[in-house]
Amino acid sequence: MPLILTEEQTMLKEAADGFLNEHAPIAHLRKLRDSKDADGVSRDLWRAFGEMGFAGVIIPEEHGGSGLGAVEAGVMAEALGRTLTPSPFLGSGVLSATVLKGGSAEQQAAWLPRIAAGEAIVSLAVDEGPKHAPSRIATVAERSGNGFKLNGAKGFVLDGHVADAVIVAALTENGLSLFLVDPKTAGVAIERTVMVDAHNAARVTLTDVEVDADAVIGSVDGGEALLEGALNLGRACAAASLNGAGDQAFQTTMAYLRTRKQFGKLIGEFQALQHRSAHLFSEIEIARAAVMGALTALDSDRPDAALRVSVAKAKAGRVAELAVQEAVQMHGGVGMTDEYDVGLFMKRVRVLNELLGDAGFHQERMARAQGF
Amino acid sequence: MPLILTEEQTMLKEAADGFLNEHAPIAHLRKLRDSKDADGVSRDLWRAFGEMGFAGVIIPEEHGGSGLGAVEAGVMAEALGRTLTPSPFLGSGVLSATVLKGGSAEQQAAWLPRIAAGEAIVSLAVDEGPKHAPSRIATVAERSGNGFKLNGAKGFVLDGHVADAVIVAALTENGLSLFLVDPKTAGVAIERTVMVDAHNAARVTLTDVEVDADAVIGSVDGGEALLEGALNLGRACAAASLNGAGDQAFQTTMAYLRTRKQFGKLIGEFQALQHRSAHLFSEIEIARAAVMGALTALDSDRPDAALRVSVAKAKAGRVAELAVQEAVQMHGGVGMTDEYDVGLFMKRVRVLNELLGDAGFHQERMARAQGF
Amino acid sequence: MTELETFRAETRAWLEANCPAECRGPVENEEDRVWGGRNAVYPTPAHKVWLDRMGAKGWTAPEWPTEYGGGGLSREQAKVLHSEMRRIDAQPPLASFGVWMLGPALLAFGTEAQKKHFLPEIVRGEIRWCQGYSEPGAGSDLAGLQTRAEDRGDHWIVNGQKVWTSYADKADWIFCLVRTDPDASKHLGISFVLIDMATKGVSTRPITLISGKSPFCETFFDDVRVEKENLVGTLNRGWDVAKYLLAHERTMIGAIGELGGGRPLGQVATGSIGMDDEGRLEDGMLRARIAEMEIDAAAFRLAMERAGDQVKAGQAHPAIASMLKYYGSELNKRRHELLMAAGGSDALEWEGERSRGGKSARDWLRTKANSIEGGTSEVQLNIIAKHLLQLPGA
Amino acid sequence: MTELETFRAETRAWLEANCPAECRGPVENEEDRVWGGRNAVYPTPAHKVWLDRMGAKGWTAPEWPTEYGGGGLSREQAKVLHSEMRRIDAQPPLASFGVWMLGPALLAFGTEAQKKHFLPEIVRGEIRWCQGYSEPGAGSDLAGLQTRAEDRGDHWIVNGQKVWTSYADKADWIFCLVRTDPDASKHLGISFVLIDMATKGVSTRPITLISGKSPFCETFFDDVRVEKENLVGTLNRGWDVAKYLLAHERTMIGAIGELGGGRPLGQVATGSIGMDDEGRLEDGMLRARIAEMEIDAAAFRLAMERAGDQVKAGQAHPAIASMLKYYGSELNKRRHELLMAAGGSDALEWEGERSRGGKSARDWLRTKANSIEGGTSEVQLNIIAKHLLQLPGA
Repeated sequence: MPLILTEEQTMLKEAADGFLNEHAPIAHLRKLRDSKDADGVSRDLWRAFGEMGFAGVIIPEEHGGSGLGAVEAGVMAEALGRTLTPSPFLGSGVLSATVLKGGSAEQQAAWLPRIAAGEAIVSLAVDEGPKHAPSRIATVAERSGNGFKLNGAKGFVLDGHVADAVIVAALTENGLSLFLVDPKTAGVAIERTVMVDAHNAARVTLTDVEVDADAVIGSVDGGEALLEGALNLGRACAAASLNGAGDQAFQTTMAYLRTRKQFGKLIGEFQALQHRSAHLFSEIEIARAAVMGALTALDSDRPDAALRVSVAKAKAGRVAELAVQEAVQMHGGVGMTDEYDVGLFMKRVRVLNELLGDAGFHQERMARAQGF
Repeated sequence: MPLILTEEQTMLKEAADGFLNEHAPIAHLRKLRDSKDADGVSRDLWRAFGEMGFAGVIIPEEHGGSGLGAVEAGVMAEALGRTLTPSPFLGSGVLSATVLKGGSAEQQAAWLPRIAAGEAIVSLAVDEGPKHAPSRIATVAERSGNGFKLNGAKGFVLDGHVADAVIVAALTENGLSLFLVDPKTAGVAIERTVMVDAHNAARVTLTDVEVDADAVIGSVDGGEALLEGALNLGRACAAASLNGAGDQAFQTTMAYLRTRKQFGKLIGEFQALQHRSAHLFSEIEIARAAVMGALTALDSDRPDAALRVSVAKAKAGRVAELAVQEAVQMHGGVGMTDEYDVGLFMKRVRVLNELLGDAGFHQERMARAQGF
Repeated sequence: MTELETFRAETRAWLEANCPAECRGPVENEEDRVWGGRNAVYPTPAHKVWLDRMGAKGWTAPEWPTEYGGGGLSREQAKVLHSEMRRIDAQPPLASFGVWMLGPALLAFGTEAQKKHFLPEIVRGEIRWCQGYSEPGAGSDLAGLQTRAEDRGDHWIVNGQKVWTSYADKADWIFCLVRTDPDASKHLGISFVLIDMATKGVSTRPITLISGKSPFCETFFDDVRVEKENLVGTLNRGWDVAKYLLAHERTMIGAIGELGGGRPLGQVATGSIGMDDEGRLEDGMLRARIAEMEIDAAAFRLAMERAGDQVKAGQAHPAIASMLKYYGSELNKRRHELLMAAGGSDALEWEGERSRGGKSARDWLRTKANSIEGGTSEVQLNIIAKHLLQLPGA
Repeated sequence: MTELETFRAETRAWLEANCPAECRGPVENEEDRVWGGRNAVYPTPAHKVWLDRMGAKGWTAPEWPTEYGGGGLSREQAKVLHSEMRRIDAQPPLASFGVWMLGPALLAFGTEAQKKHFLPEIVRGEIRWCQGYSEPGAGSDLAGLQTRAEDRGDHWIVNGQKVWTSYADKADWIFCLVRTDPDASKHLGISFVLIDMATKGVSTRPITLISGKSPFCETFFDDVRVEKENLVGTLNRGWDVAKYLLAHERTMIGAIGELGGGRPLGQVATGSIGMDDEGRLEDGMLRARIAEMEIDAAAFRLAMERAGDQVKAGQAHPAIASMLKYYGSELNKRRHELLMAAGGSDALEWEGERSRGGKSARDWLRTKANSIEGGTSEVQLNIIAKHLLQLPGA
């Protein structure tokens, strides 16, 4: 599979960029943030996403989605990275939708069409400590009656405070299982955590939460592979968002360098800044290739897909970090003001970096995979 | 203790620089190298070092030395780094002399005056694998008759092939012990290893080597502290040499930038090179402070002396590495030729970096010391 | 007993007797600092007592001459005073740009009248100052200054805008640079003047930073009348005064890397992430980055110490301050990047008690200004290339 | 069977029948490459047979026209040939600057007579070429070229010196840039000429690199007569020809990062340093650095692949080659720094069998030239800033 977009994918990209620039540019994020919107996300926009076919990009056509693949999901994620738009896309449209595609016919029919339509928000609750660590889940689901009783605490749950359902990863007798939990169930406590990037996450506490046996997605004890598949697509999409945010911050900075004068010169004339910019450009190009490498590998089920995902997430993360640092520094004082957008990119990149494993997490996977 | 040289120390520095520039400039190294000198080191120069009081800088006056401290040893090591002079100073004058200062009166009387006079070369054999790892010594000394029988293999033994005596670190029943071994003893095999920097090291193999009980320096099983003390002074001096070599490569490069023209401009006018140079200058200044911090800490027996030594060796190593890389790159093609000196600095810095623990080794010590 | 020992004994006794209990121990919050001024705010009434007592002795500016309200102490006596204050953990009675910045400049460049008028008020904390150098469109480049002072005989009429004026919304007076000769080029034609913030036509607007609320403001001058007696130094040579102050400010900010302080980063990380069986941070990749940073941080602290030793020995090159500013700023930014990694998703919270109002994230974002304020890292590198490396055209 | 399938079958059969056993399997040493030329050296007699057979078919330059001795294959057929050669592990019959560099330039700029004369000899490996661009004092800056060709009617007299002429001591002819108009400035006034190395007045001297012996030479021209028929392209427009070749060379060297090859670095390190109980490299600090580098290396390989896809799709910006050259060179240098750290003191040996003649150290030092030859990293960054970022004055 070539590492460039097909014509159809390019059209999707243009549609997504066009839609977001018109309906949810950075001003949209600022408005939600500054009005202290309780949800932190616009349900109208999410429904519009459904109408455009964006919300269900990876959901099969029979469930009302577009039936497309990882590359198309990455295209959407990159576009969302450019405009910094808060959206349930990554949490519901990618992570939870992927998990649900491994669920029963009833589960799929109940949720996938509503996600595709932008009507439902479904959150995936995995992490428990401050660092992404799906191999160290401590939340427990004990057999209880003809169902299960869940106990544990989850954090960094995307859109958890506005979720219509929460998928909880918990330990069962001989492995990991995934449970579809109604947030209104007794024993579920959800607290929104206002994040530095003004995007949405929550902490979810489960105290003796009773669920029926049919709340299990996939098989009991068999949730790990399903979860890992969803996480890998989510990581690749987070990497695409990092590329989008990093590149947008870079483009903004290049425009500034071409027009801003200091010491009687355009600052873009200073060779030290030229070389730093050229280096950063190179890094961004490399990161872009890494993300395309991961997305195409997922679409073609390559055996090295998981490794490529780690390459993409680690590389895109470090590069976007450099991009936003250079953006603020090259803008100088105004880059430090809330009024300018570059700081918002810095904040978003920080959150995306932490999400689903930071560069260190993925370097660790690389080292293990290469046997050292 | 202030982190700058006293007047006396400045005089020593000027004497050392003056002597080396006159009697052992880089041409001296080239001559030994290109003539494929079997020793790879000049015994005449070593004797001259003795006459100047350089060889015995840390050896007590009652044994014919100058009775000075770590700072003065560092001054010498830095000077040797600037001129890239092959010399038994680090191996004999610092490492072995420090070990021997913990030996019996007879051992001290037998060896210290000869080292101070530049007459004897005594090597310290510690490492066995390709990385510095004094905690993983496998060479064994078994009790045998009224002495010991040594078996093992050592590498990276400074001046081992021209040594009049070799101090061998070996495991005894309950700890580490240090043995003074005559290289002519049966079972000792020494092979010179020609190194990339044309300085001197050897591999030493010990097969059933019999030594008397009085070959032990310090107490049986009690060698570790003595060895660690010697290694720490050696590391600080290696760091000083790294500073000398790195700074000399930097100065050479700055002179080149001020005079060499390309694209119709002095290359020093290019701002990208100016900023890289200014950054490197800052790093060199920081490394210099780190080395002075280590040397003064050793002289005043500060409890954090070992940690400061690690800071110095790690920092000076990384900085010198950057300095020689920039030196070759900024010189362009001519920097790649054997004819120019910058390549010799790159080679020497590589060896000094590996010697007595590279930056990674010392970062590890830092992490352990800070409990993480 | 030497004279200095006598001084120490007397100082110790006086501090014991006069420093209220409320004014001992660390200053917990930025808001608990006492800045003085017309609208002074004190965390407790005791803090006002403490300021008044110290101000009366001139010990808020211990080395200034007594004739201008200062303490008249020698360098050695001032050190004794500080060490004795540290001994009982006494809080600084006054935080003041007047003491730190303007005062030294007035002592060097001011008229006798200016010194007599302003310095005693500064010492007693009765007047609070802010600084007006930067302008929109002229960040590190003061030569591009646009704020104009039009000559009207005995006074000027000032028009223009300043930015990054810390605490301008709370200050009583501003010391600032204005263009007095519009035809002169570059650094010439600029003068250093003092302006009462209560003058008609002066207004301020606070700046929100990416890290949240900030002490910084924009300050606007709209036909503001300034008496000529408020010129400091020579007309059109304000640059000399400003340089004097800037050198001072750069060294202050350079120390940031050292002050970063708090718990060692490795311990923050193990607390948050956990350790393996051998007592190593569970995240090996982060561990390596922290260890590398800590090596640099330890080396930088030694470099700060060494620079101090060089100053004492009269061996310091003034541009070394630029090197320390550059290195300290970059180091502190790196440190906070690693702190964010160590804190993980907990450190990403922006509000609420658990995160103490998003302290980790706000501190992290705030450090990004280290390499911009007080001369950008790029300006420092230019200075090093020119003054320490003598590179051509630098 | 399609036409291409038929071609594949025939090619397979021909290769099976004609590629000697000695010429299958990897080329172990640089010295075992066949460069051809008047004084050709072959590792085995079979290698001469292999070259002659391939040369006769024109398959040493498969896509060149048959009228100039080439194979006359289409792009698709040439791919088939390469894949079939790979299938049986056939060694390249010929290594040749004539095929890689001069040939394409002659096809684009040469006269019919030049093509007829030189190309068939190149295809058959009868003539070995070297390249003379760089001069002392004009490394990346070809505009500063000093070698002068004086017009003497039907010929020129050339005087000057070239440097970094690879294998000049072994080459039969040199293609090089000479100044034909001393008054023209910059890139004008330079011509591209072909010179027989056997001409009186041509001499060479090998250059020793920091890594040891090298194929590079200095080449001296002392009143060397060059016939005018040996001018390639337009007089005084040699720069156009050179640019055409340089673009080619840059892409070649950019691939170095990818070709670095050999065992994965992590495995070299565990082999040399050992593993802990959990199968991790014993040296955690080095482990982190290697993992970070391997992430970059994997991403870079994908970027190379992506650039190829862009070329195929007609979406490639020519300056992307500069980006790949820059990144690949720096990556390869970093890789070898880590290889040295992984090898420890063993990798520091310079002679002797154990270290295979100091292979690790020499390879490491040799990589330092990656970012200098074929346009320095600084030149690549300038190109990116100008052509891809449109920064002012770049």
